Amino acid sequence: MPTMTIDGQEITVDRGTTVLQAATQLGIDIPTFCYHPGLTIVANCRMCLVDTNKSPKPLPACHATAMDGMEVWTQNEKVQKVRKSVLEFILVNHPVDCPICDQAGECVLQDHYFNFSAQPSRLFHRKQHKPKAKVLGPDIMLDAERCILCTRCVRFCDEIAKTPQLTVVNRGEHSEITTFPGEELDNPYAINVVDICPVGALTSRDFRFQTRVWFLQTGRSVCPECSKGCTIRVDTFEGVPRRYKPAHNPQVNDWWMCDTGRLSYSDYLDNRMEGPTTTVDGKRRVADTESAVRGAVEILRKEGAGKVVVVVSPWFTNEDAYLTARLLKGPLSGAAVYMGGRPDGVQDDILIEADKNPNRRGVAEIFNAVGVSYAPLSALSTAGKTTALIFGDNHGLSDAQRDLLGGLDHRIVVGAFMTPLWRQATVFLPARIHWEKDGSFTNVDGVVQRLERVVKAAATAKSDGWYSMKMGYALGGGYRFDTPGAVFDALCHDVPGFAGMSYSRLGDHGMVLGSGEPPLVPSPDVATDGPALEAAP
Amino acid sequence: MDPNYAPYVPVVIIGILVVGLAAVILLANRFLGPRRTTREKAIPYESGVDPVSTPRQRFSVKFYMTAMLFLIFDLEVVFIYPWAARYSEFLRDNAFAPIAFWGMMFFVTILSLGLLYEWKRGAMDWE
Amino acid sequence: MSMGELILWGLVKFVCIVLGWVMLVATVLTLMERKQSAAMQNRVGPNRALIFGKKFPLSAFLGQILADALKVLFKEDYEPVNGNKWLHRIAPALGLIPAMLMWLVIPFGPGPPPGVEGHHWFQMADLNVGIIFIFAIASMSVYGATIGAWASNSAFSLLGGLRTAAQMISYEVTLGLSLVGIFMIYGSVQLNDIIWAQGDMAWGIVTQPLAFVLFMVAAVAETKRAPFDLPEAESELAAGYFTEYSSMRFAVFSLGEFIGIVAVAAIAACVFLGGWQIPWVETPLLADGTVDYGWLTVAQVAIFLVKMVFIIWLQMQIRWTLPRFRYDQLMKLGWVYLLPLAIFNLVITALVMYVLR
Amino acid sequence: MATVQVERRELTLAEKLYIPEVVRGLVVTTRQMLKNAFGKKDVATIQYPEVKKVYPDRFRGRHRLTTREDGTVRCVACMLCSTACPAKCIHIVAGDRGGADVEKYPISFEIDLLVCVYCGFCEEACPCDAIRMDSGRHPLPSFSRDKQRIHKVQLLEDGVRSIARQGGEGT
Amino acid sequence: MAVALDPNEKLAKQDDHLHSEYMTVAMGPSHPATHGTMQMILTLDGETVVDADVKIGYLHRGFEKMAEVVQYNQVIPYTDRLNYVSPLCNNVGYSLAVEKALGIDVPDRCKYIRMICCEISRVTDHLTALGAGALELGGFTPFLYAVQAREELWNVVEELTGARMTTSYTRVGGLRHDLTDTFEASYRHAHAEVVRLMVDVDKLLTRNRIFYDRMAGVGAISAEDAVDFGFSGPCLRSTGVDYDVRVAAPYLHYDRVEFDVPVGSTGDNYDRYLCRLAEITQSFRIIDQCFAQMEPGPVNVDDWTVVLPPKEQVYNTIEGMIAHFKLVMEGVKVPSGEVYSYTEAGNGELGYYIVSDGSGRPWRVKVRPPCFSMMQALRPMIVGSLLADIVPTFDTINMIGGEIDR
Amino acid sequence: MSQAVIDAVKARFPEAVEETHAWRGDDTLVIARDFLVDVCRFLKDDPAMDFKMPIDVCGVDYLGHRTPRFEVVYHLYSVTKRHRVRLKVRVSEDDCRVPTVTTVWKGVNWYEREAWDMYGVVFEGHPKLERILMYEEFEGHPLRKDYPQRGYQLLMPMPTLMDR
Repeated sequence: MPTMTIDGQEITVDRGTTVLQAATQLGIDIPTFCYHPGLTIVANCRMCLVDTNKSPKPLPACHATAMDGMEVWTQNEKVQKVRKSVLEFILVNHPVDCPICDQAGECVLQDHYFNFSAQPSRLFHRKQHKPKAKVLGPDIMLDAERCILCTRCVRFCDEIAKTPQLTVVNRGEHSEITTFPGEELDNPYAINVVDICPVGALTSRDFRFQTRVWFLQTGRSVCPECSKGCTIRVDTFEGVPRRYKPAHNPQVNDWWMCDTGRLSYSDYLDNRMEGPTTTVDGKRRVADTESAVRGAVEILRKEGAGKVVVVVSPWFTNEDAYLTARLLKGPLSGAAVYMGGRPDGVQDDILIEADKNPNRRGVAEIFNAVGVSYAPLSALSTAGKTTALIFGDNHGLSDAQRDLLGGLDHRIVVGAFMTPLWRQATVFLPARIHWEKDGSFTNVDGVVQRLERVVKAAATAKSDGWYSMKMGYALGGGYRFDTPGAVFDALCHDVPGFAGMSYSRLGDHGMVLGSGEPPLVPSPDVATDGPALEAAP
Repeated sequence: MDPNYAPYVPVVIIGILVVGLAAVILLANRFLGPRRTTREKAIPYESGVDPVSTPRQRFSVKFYMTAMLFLIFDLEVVFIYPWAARYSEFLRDNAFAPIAFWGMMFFVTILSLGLLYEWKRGAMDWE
Repeated sequence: MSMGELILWGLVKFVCIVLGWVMLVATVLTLMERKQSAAMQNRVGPNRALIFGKKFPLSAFLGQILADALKVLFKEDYEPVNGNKWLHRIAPALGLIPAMLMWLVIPFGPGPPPGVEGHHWFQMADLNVGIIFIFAIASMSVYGATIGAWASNSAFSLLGGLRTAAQMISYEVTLGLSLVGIFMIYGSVQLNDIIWAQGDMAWGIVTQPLAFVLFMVAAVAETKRAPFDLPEAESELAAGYFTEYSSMRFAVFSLGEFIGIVAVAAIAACVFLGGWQIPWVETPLLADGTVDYGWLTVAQVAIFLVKMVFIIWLQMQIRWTLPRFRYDQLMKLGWVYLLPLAIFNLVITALVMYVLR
Repeated sequence: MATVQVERRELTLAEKLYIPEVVRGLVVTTRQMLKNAFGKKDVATIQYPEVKKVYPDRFRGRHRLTTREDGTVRCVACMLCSTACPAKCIHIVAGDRGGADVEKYPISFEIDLLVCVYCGFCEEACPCDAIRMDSGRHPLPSFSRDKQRIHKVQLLEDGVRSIARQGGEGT
Repeated sequence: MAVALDPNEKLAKQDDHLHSEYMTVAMGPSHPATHGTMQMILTLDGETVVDADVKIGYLHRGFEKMAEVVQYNQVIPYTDRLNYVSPLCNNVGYSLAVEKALGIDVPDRCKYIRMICCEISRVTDHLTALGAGALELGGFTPFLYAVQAREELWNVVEELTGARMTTSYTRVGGLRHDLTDTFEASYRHAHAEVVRLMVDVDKLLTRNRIFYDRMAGVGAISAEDAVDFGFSGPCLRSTGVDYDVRVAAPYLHYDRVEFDVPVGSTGDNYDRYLCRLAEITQSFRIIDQCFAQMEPGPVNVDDWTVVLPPKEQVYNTIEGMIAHFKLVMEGVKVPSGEVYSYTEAGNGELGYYIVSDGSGRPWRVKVRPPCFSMMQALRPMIVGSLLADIVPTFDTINMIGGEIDR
Repeated sequence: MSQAVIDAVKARFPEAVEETHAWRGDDTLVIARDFLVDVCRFLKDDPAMDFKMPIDVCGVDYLGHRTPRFEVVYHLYSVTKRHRVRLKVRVSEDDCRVPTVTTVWKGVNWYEREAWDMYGVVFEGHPKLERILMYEEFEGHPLRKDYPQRGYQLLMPMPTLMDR
């Protein structure tokens, strides 16, 4: 257990801890380029050089291990001079590219230069030219001039994606990153190299020139593309999501996410249906939310719960699932419930799961706890039923199933997109999608994570749970919540697996089902009277 | 026609014509100009806000004081005109000249005393 | 003259004098004031209404006058709500009519000399009350402003109307008294006689210099022009009594005002500057004692015009040079300084004449 | 550095009599009038549409975009101008030109002149000498708001070729 | 000071049966006299003001709220619109405040240029106030002469900054430009014009009895009251208190120039008029000395974390480009803390209270507009006087809607 | 420069001063609310202090940065001594009250109204605590950090005096 001093602060660390890690524990920032906590250490950028009493020359903090009695200075004149020199060297051949570089604004090189040097150039000479705008793979572009040769990308492919596709060729100032001959950077995790590239050498072709990063509004969310539920940031510009970025979550995905998930955001941008419709006298009419819900309720009341088929979705947030479970346990008890969702797909042993639905585990947990039994959608039967209440629109319905549903008298569809279901709907209630609602998902490993409302939905679109709540109230099993937080509190109260959770406790990394301490104060009883508030959960 | 009144005939004629002229000008505008009355146009100007009070009320008594002063002095002045117009004739009559002069001096002195009195009483100070 | 002739000449003089002369001068004045003030203030003034194109810059004068007239004619004429509609409508006329009637007795050319019977061709009505008629008519013009102010139902208008009434009646006393010396010296109240007499003796401005100053001050106050423009003091009362007036009604008000200015200038020219008299030039008389209307008459009318324009110019120049008085200062000036001075002038004139008789 | 009492004299008798001071004022205004009417003009008015004020070089007028030697728009859609703009009146959509030296260019470049405050921050923030406000043209009125949203085409209309060196090459 | 009589007391003085009704009139917000939008709800007894309720806020545009969401430098265009008659004073005052928080000092040349800017602005401010004062009293001609003089100076300002009113000239840590080569010549020309025109204005107004009577003894305030109300600038100095920030707490290089502080004695409108007139001369003195003392040199601090690098460096070196990008993207980072920095603007002490949280955007910017203090004294100053006296008093206080309402 | 002021206040009101600093030369005293009026009176009347001129009063909202949430900041100046001081009073959101100092200086009247208008700090005893920059019907306090930057509210029609 060596004890050392960094900038005058004493700290005792485990043997083998690097100086950089020790400094991080003390809250001291040391600038780095090549160091990445998820990758091996190579210490080739020299940015993290610090002055120590153990060596006349400054040592790379990322690589130097802590020694007993070691004294480290991260701010002294020597270190500052070294940093300036390192930056000067790095910038010698760096092109004057910030205006066209997508990285500007989140560029580590910009930050470090500005914070640690900010001095004019002393060198006037011709810069070394290398390939620009070189296509490395289906999703990646390389600008070799901007590269500072930290080799994070090379190490990522070797160590994380396990597909060695990148390497450094040539020597000295002619060095550049490239793919192995005949190879493309096309592994399923390739775009992660863009994230870890400290400069703008590797850029995503998808995000290329879309917007400038400093205009982006960001919010935490969960990738819905498979049941792994990678923690992500949704970056929006002018109210439209422009990219996903993985967020660090040691419980789920560390720093990474797969390309499929990352690029999936664009699937949700088009074909949105945000207006409720009803059918009056056999004709489809645009309606307002209030009357559309009323129409749905009238159908359900007229037909009675026994004649209703309900299709629920593993795309529910936990809150939606809870509210729907309350509906199905209450006013609609007796309805036949089927669980839909997207069919299984590919999987690997890194992050990608076969189940392509984000919250199957959570919905199952909640339905079981509330006492709603359901069958898989493949067992759909409409015998003796007149009405279908379908939540969600990506269920992968077969033609036969669609015909079955089409044969019913009424179809109440809660969906977000222009799908065949929308065309069939007697009553269509527009739903919000994952980045438009507050809530939580439970991933395949039982990690419950928060979704933040990143994008403001059209005023007419409400979450699935809100419709369940409104219908339940209208059908006489009244319950109401004002906020998703209140729903989650009630859910945590009612569902044993969620016990002890709350939005604030979920934090950045989420909690695993069953890991929560029981709440000190029981959550308040759910109000069962009074009108449901307009405030949509 | 009585020659004394003859000069007044043009007065009447022109008076009528002038009134007619004024009427024509004002009426012409009535037919030529647009009429798009809105509430905002119709309310009296009061610095861009709706009027905060009505002007139909008793206004300050000080204005009446001025009016009374005027009444008094204007009448006095009217008395002076005939005298002034004939003054040079009066002066030619040596016997009547002192009466004409001192008589008016007396009148003017009283007038001045009245003015002085008003002044001292503060009828001319606004405060 | 027979009744028919009287009516005929009345019509002719109305057309020539009122329409062709008074209205024209007043209209030209609106532009002249703008041009003159512009020149004083290092501006250019209106020069955009070039009806004959850029080659004739002077056509801007004609164009501007036409444009102004057409503009006011075609503008909306609105009436304030809750105001007294009919009073609001007739008030501008009440302002215009007296101003025009003042011209009845103003001679702008030679007429028959005193004591000689004859028709005065350059005067609309040769009344024996002479200038007293002007005073009588002029004091009526206060009604236009006051009634208009009252009918507007606006606080600012009302204040403006009150100020108008107080100011006009206050200065009327001085106005009347200031000319008494003139009457005494020239022995008449008829302008024609006074002008003839000035040709014999000396001009009014020589014999009555103080009266000239008093008259000018009081007359400017009567016409409500700066520095006596309190009734329409734009910084306090927006536009005073005609705040609520628009289009032609507003124009009629200001037309009346401008005619008033011209009338004041004409009176001052008659009374103090010898009217149509040309210095050192005798007016030749015919055998019957009437004037020989020849080329000299044209010159005399012209010189009258010049004198009048000079007084108008002076009024304008003063109006654009001085700041304005405050209400109490105005009242004080009128009652405490001007009125005693007018009385003083009367007394001195009487005394001097008495001593020198 | 001293504190001095302003000179404040009571009015003299002559000044109290109004007339001399009025005459003094009249002399000033009459002199000015005669000067403007007949002599050397002292008129400050500029007859606008015929005579145009000569704006100084630094005058911040309507924006314009500069071009490169080959005539292409110099802007690379870095959006620093819209970042620096306190009024947020610049809207740029970037695109890939492909192949060229500088592969990024503005597909659309739009300035809402009604929102613009003419502070010149865009010009100052531009790292490419691409947007300038030295057109010497002041913004003109229009009858619709849409016309005040000017686009790349209008911005390039009076665009000049920028000869500023860029990229540190050739030094 | 002019008494603030209780209206009821005033009423009680009159004979009961002769009393007239008070008239209530709204003067403003859209009234010829209220240059700058504000409202006085007046209670009038004939021509006498019995009570006045002064209301401001008609020009409130949320300056302080806006300043909290933009970067430090981006506040500068907003400051143009505070006292829109002397925008350069506001620019300088704001930049000085941020520089105080940053703890940096600008180069000498920058200081002299800023002083020249401030003084030119002060003159334009005073010219406007004087001219508008004449206008309010019906003297349109002196107003236009004063405005013509002001335009001459604005031509100079335009040559220097590129705009007449929305100058946005200073930057945190320096200036947008150095002086132009022809600047001094242009200024000399403008100066001569201003002096020539002001002679005429002086002839038309100062000794004219009508003007004198309207100004002298009207709107007077005692020195004690003026201080208690927080007066500053010419309005305070007209009462005899010689508080001038340029002397009391010299900023820039005001300690290196010689100038006098004109003070009045009675604190009435005429004194305020005379003080402004005298200050114009003093401002020209200061400018002359600045030209004499100024030496060539940089106008910006030599620190790329505060001011943008020169364009040559931005275009051609990656170092300059990065610094430029970082500054434009994130703004000047000001260490967290709070400063109150104050300068002598045209109207008096213009203060900026800036609270920083260490980011590139201010946490709080509070402007202390000089005429805010003066305006709260307007009611006691006009109550008891005549309706027409409001106008010159209101003018010599020189309320500027932009800075009072922010 | 005027450390003397801080010392004098500390000596005179030892329990009133919560905190002091002089960052960038601005001497600052954080005063307990209950002592505010007394301290102000002392600062104005004491001949060695002589802070006769109130410069500025304003509120600051430190939402998310510190508690209590609000600060009311007073800037004072002495014309004779030529020194300045800044007083600060911290108030929480729940108990957002400060005693008025209009009784000490006339000139703080509008500044206190503005601070109330912008931050909702109640100045107890103020003679006329009305909105000053915003219109009377405005809801909320615009300079609070939780008031949105583009918080649109319907502009109410001006009521006339006749209606009142």
